[in-house]
Amino acid sequence: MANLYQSLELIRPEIILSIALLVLVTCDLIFHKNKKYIPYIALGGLLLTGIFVIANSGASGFAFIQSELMGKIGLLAIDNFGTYFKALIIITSILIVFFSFSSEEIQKITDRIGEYYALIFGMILGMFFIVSSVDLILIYLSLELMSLSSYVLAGFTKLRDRNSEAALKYLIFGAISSGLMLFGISLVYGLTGSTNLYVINMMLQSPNANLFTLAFANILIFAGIGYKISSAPFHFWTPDVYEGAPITITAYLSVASKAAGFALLIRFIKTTYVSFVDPVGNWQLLPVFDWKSVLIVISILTMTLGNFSALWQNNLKRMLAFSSIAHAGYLLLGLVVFSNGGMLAILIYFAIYLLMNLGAFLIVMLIANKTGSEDIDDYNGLGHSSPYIGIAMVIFLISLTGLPPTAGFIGKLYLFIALVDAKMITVAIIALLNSVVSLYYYVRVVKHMYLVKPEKEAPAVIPNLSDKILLTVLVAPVLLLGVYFQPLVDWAKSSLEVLGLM
Amino acid sequence: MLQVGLTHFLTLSAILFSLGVYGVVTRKNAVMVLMGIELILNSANINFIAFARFGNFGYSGQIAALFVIILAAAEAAIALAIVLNIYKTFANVNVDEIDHLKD
Amino acid sequence: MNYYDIMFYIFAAITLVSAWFVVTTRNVIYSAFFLLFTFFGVAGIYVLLAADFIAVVQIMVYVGGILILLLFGVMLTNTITNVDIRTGASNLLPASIATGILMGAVVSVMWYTEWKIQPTAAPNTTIKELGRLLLTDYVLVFELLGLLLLVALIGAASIARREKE
Amino acid sequence: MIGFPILSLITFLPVLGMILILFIPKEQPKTVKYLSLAITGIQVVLAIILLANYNYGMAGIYEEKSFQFIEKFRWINITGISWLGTVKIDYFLGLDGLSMPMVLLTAIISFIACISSWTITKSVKGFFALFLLLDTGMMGVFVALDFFLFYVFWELMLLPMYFLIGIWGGPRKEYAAIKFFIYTLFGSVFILLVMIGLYFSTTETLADGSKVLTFNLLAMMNKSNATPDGILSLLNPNNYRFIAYIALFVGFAIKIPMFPFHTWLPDAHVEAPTPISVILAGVLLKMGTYGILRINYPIFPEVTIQLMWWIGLFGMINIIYGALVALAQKDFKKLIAYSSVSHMGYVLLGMASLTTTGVNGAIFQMFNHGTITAMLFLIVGVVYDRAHTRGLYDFGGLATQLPIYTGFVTVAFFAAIGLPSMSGFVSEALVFVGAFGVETTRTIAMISTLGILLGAGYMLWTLQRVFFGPLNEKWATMTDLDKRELAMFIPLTVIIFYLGINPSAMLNIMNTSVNTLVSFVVNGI
Amino acid sequence: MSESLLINLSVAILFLPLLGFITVVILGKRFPKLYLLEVGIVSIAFILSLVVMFAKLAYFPKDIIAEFTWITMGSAPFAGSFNIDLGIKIDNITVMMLFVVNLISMLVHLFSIEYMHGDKRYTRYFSYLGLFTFSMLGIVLTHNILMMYIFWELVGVSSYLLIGFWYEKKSASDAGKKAFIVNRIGDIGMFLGILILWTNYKTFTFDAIYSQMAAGVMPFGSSAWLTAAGILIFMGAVGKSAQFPLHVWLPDAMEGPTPVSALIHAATMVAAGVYLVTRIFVMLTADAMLVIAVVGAFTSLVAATIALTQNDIKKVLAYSTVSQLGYMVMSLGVGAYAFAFFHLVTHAFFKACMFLGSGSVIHAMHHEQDIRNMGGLKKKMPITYYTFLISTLAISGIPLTSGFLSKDGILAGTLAFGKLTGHWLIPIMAFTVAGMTAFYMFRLVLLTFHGEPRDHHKYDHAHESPKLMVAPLVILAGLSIFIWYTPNPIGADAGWVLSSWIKTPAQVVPYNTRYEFMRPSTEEQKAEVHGEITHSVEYTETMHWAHYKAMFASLAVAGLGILIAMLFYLWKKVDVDKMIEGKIMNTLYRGSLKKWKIDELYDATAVNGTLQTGNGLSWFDQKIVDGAVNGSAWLTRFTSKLSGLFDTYVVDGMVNFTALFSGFVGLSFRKLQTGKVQTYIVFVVFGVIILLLLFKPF
Repeated sequence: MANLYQSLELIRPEIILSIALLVLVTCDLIFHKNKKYIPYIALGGLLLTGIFVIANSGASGFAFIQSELMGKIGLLAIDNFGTYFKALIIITSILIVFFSFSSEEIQKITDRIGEYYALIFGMILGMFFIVSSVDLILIYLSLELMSLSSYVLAGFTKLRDRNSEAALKYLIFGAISSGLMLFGISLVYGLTGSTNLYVINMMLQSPNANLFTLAFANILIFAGIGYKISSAPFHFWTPDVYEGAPITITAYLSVASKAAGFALLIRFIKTTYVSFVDPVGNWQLLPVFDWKSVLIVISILTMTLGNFSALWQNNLKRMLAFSSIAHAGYLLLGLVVFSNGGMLAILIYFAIYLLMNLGAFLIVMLIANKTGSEDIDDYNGLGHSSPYIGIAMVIFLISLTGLPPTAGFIGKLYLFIALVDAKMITVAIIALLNSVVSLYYYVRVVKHMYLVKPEKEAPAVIPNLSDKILLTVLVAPVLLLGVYFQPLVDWAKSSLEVLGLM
Repeated sequence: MLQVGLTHFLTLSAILFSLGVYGVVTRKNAVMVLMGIELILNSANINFIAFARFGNFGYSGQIAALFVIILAAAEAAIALAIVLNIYKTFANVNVDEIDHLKD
Repeated sequence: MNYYDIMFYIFAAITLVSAWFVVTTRNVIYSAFFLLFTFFGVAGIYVLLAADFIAVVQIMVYVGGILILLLFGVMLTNTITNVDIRTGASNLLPASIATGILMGAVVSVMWYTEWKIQPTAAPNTTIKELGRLLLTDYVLVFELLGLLLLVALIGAASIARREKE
Repeated sequence: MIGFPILSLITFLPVLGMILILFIPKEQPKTVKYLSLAITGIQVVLAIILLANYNYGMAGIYEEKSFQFIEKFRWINITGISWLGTVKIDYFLGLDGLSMPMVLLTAIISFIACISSWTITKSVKGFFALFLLLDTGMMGVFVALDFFLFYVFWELMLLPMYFLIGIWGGPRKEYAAIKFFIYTLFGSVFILLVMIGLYFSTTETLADGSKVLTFNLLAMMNKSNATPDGILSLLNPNNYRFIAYIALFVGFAIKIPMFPFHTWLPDAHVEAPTPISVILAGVLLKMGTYGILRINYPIFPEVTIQLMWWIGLFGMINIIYGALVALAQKDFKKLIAYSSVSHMGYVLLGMASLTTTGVNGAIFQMFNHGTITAMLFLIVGVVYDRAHTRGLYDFGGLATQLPIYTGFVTVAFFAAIGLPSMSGFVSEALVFVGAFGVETTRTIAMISTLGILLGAGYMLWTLQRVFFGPLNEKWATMTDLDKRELAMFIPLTVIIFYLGINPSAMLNIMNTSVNTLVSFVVNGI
Repeated sequence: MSESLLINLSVAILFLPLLGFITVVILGKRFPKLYLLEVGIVSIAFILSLVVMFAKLAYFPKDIIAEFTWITMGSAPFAGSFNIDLGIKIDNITVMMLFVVNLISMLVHLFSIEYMHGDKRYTRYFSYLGLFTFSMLGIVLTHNILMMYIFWELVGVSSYLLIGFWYEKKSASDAGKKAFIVNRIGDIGMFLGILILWTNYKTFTFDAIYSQMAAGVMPFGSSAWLTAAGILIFMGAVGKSAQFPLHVWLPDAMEGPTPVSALIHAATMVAAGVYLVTRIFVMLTADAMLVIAVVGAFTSLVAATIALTQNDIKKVLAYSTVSQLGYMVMSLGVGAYAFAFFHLVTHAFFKACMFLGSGSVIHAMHHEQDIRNMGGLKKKMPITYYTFLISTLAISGIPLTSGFLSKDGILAGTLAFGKLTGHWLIPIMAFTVAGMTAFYMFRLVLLTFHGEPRDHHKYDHAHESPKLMVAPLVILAGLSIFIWYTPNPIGADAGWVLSSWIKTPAQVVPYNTRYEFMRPSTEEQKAEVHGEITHSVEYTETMHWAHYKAMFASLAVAGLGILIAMLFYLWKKVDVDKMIEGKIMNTLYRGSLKKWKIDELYDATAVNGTLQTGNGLSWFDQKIVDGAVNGSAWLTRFTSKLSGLFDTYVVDGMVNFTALFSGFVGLSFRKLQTGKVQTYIVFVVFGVIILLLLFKPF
């Protein structure tokens, strides 16, 4: 039982989350007349979790060690890498709570706000486990926990047809993807006799004849992960669901669940398919499956598809959906380098992506609150009538494009540094040209906000004080990290450690 | 016919899996799509248990199957709730007619 | 051919034939009932694989829970007075091609892979061992599933509930 | 030397101004304008202080110790892990003979453009805020000595420029603005890539003796800093230096703009408001050639020598092609825009010669083109403000109606033609002297002299069409220059004549550096 | 008088007109009387130049040089340190030119006071004149070829401004533009020549270049380059001195005010080309000189043929100017350096006189320029008539005039050249031109001043011009008399101008590239110092031989020309109109009248060609170069459509195909509608399969 106690110590954030979830549900039932305080309870729970996540930084070790597996490998690997992503998820969640405060859509369903937060907590819990679990079964289950919550959340407001539609599409697409993944997991289990990534890794180190089966299983598993990070060709749900879901949830999906997906992908590949990491930081892949080529093709496909599809989108949410697909492509590039440098780039990029993407969604939300539309034509002239919103949006979009002096540039810089270091020049050029293409649709928004004359007087979207603060909280780091990014890089660098057996 | 062994079970699961995928892709009725998904999950479960049985992998396969079954129940609950919601808004549950969100 | 084999083929036939009807029949109600047979067939397979507890759970949860749920779903989403509760199919050709290739791949994978086979005697019962594992090695998953069910409950209730007008 | 960080001040002063402007209420456009004028004015003063303290004997180029007004401190310093080396970015500013003229030019042109912006009425606050941001970007490019810093400044200009063209521009402003933006970004991604490549090919020895990868431009020039396996390292036999050179060159060539990357320029110019055209032609175009001289030349000397002929050839094409196309234009501003293409060709030609005279001429031509073209665009602006048309055939006989204006026009046009006694002549002559003096570019130089003829052709034809002949009665009420406009024209005229008569005033500033640059490229020292 | 004083005076002469220009241009609008300042300044400059001339000629046999460093390049790699120096050189030619330029400039200023009276840009006009004077003096004074080029361009500008002075007239602004651009063509050649010199000698100073040449340093090591350099620099002269084929601008330049024509387009600026050739004379190889001689001769012939039939008084004078400039150039080409310069000076006076005279006539006739509308003006304007007549005699080469002296020398030179080299065509052309000159000049005089007035209205209002206009005529006519140059009316050799003022400089090019007659021929000559030998002994003898022959021959052809003119226009013995009805004569007449259609040829080829190229390239620029960009944008859009609507297009297409296929096999007629999620899933399945196929590990 000492083992269990140690394990519980390691998963304190998750425990806190679970307790907060239960408290939320209970409170929701008790105070069913007045639900004003529910969001604050949620916020409190998140902050507390956040504190424990921070407190957990530096902690490292396996939790829930299984007696079957030599008594030292467990279901969860707690390490700095996981903590980094958990921190990102918590930050996103806290911001989403604030988003929800000002979202008109969410304000309309105040009577169900308890359930709303309960589901969000379900998602967070799922993501936390995704981030640190090293057992395929647990991975699958926590993925499902996250998915089930998000299916409901996508259709949560039930205000418009598209809400329900988003939920249904998400559900069906998600179910089939996770079904494929589960089948893939079962094949891996058949090949290796285990669902634990470390054990699988050890099994794969010895000569193996069943490479085709392994490849098939890998692709099926990747279908499940790829759908979470919306990489091509598993991205088709993304635009529809993003457009249909409430904005807060869209923003949340685009950042948090993607973060979880990436953490999972990195941990899965690093733990399972890397034989060793050389002193320079390059990962030596096991010669059982050519992850590198697969990921190169997929990442190029993803970013190209995302960028080109985004070009003529008139719905801002939909455009940002395609943009998030494109960013998934860039992020995958960090992985295809298969080195610590590439991983560092992903970590940095993701933190920055969090800020700028959430910022863009926040502005879309604020504008939708006022105008009830996400159509680009309804943005005409908004830059002039609503200067603060306009400037902030420009900064976010420029950052998404990856131009200095915004943080987006730093993200791209580290990515390309990693690529050039690995001498993957062609890929780097394709990615760079992609970012030139992306400029076109990002600037198109700017154009509509500033350059196009509105047919009638553009409404002034004047954010209230709390929204202003929220915006500033997002804008300031996007600018500051653009000129002084050392803290972020230092933090990311200290989070590179993925728990290994050695 | 051969002595029934692992391959037989696996073939069964493979066909079940394919039928599940086929069902998901072709059925218009959302509930039937869900049935297809259940088939896929079942096929995976057969795999888990069969591998564990023949490969002497202990009980982890069965545990996995157990969890998947429970999960399937939860998923079915959520899915049907969403389908009901769809029915309320669209007055039908034909997946292919729910295509308002597109380019 | 021994009993074991015969039983296998019977269960396999039940499973596959009914599964075939599940995905091809046009009547939703029929489909649901064929699914029932499929679940039974799979449960039988589980028994053959010495997974008695799982088989029981399969029947209890799937037949007793999921299938009823699905039937409710069918009923609630089709007006009872509406006799025609048939449904159409879409994407027949691409679906056939895709699933055809997929099935080819899966089946060939299943056949040509050198799976690890270590013959062992079937245990008498698995309940005890499963119970032990659920509360030791897999306690975390077990608890997590509890939360998952809670969340699913909340989610399902939240979304299916009729709104106050 | 000067006791305060003058380069930082001159660079970031406009940002300060921008922040101040954001706090000025919208209802006080005058305050905004005067504040901007003051900021740019102080910039001019600072530039003059720089000039006054400038040591003419210090070369710069590749040696840190012979740069002047250096400001250097560690900006980003990420230490501690072996696998990515130390990510080290310096905040490193300095001046030498290459940058000093450009700093002067930027200060002067910004000031003049600020005066020219007085007529802006639409969201004044936004205009000047962006204008000042642009100013910082331009100044920064010319003083930065760290590639990373350089790149940040380089990109910093894009967005303000986009808005300045896009919001305050002409009828097709959106098209022009996005074209400018996409085009330049396309170029700069290549620069980015080469920058990263160079980063991996250069180490710098720190004070404690450890070697780290670096973005320091000066370190990149030193061959002994090359890493053994960097993709752009000379020590690596399979390096990509040639391709990188071309990529970098293309990145800069788009800004110049060099044929065939020039097509954004006419559109951008035609649509941009006058002050922005002035900035664009006066300063922005110079960044391309400045970048080539500052980065391509000393970092890739062996490729430079290899490609001399090609650079010269493109210079020649620019000269002649730009002039011929200018001849065909019916829009005043477009004509001036193409004349810029032609004139920047001289810069390329001079650079291609790799001689003291040629490179001196090139840099001098950069400065002169900056002042002369600024004046030309101001001229177009004056007539456009009054007539709201720029068709060359819509005018006629303005000389009678606007004699003072016509006087300045004549000066500017003849300066553009390269009339002796005006600055353009000296630089063009030096370019030709340099290019002719080298076997490689001799024929090119000879053919390029056609540009002198064609230049006279389109300029005088324009003069005739717009200003001579009977007065078009439509413009009989047009007024001559007012005091504000005189304030823009007189300083430029004075500069043009002063440098035409006493070119040494400018040439001496750059001479030492140019000599060092040329010998560094050719001899490696 | 010290050297430095001389230098200071020269510099003052140079910059005084500039001072006037700047002052008048800036303040002229406010103070209209300021033109007087300009006139005063030019007068002072003239006086100073008179002083400088006599001081130099009398007291300073050696050339005086003053220079300063304009640009220094530091110690340039490979080239060592080098500087660009500017400075002035005062030698005999310079001071004489100073005198000529300042004198004519002053006279034209005086003339213009009346002539331009009432013009709305009166002061501006004088400021331009000042600018021109400054630029012209710069050419004269410079000691290096760069500065020559600089002022070369500046005179071009002032000429441009003055030709287009009445810019409201399209023809005037056209003419100005044409003058500038045509000149630029020549300037490019000159510039290239300068580049050759600089590249090889790293200096622009004439003396420094020549001393290196004399030491045997050839451009790029070959004398061919030397020839090229000479011809290229000569191209500058071709432009400025309106030599064929760049002569077309000068007649058009008559659109400017007539005093301007007198100053710039007759006396001074156009002579700058000749002056330039005198400056580079020493570095001309035999080949280059032959080219120059041929160009000059041909120019003089073409221009003379055109002048025969022109009816505009100024046009006749313009072509006569071209013709005479051709004479001078030819003269330099044949080695008769001294006579060329001499002719430059004499021509400046009598041609200026003629132009001012024509100005006087035009003034009197209220801007009538067509000689067919004149006639009989002799009575109304006697002074104008007589001064004009004296000048005409001078240009025709009648003894006792200055023209006789200089022209005779040139003819003798061509004759000697023909004899020594066998190029007889040149003397033949030269004598033909001499005859033609006499003819057309007398035609002009007779039609203008003699006979019956043809436009009585204008004739009645005609009157002698005011004194301020007549005085310059008298002065210039006076200077067309032989006595100012030599005591001997039939031979100038003994006169002070030729014997002591103008000295032919010795060639610096290697012997083997010189004309044979410009090398030392006897042992004695060879023994002399290298730089002193200008011509061989044979040449001196041949010149002597040619002197009288040329004189008589020229008198004969001139007399013939005058006689024919009398027959045609005074005595009317021959009906000209009838004569030109003949087929051949008509063709020739029309050809001459239409200036051999050279302008039209240029317009059709060079001008139009350039403009069309420009248009074509502009189209190319918009459609192709930019089109490539837009094309890729289009492609991008296309791709985006393709991928953006991937779901609908491709997947739909697949489904439609399915529908067709289904119909084909007759399985289902059900109307297929895409359930989107399911098509997505189809795609996912295909994606999995494709990935598997792509990356299968065998």
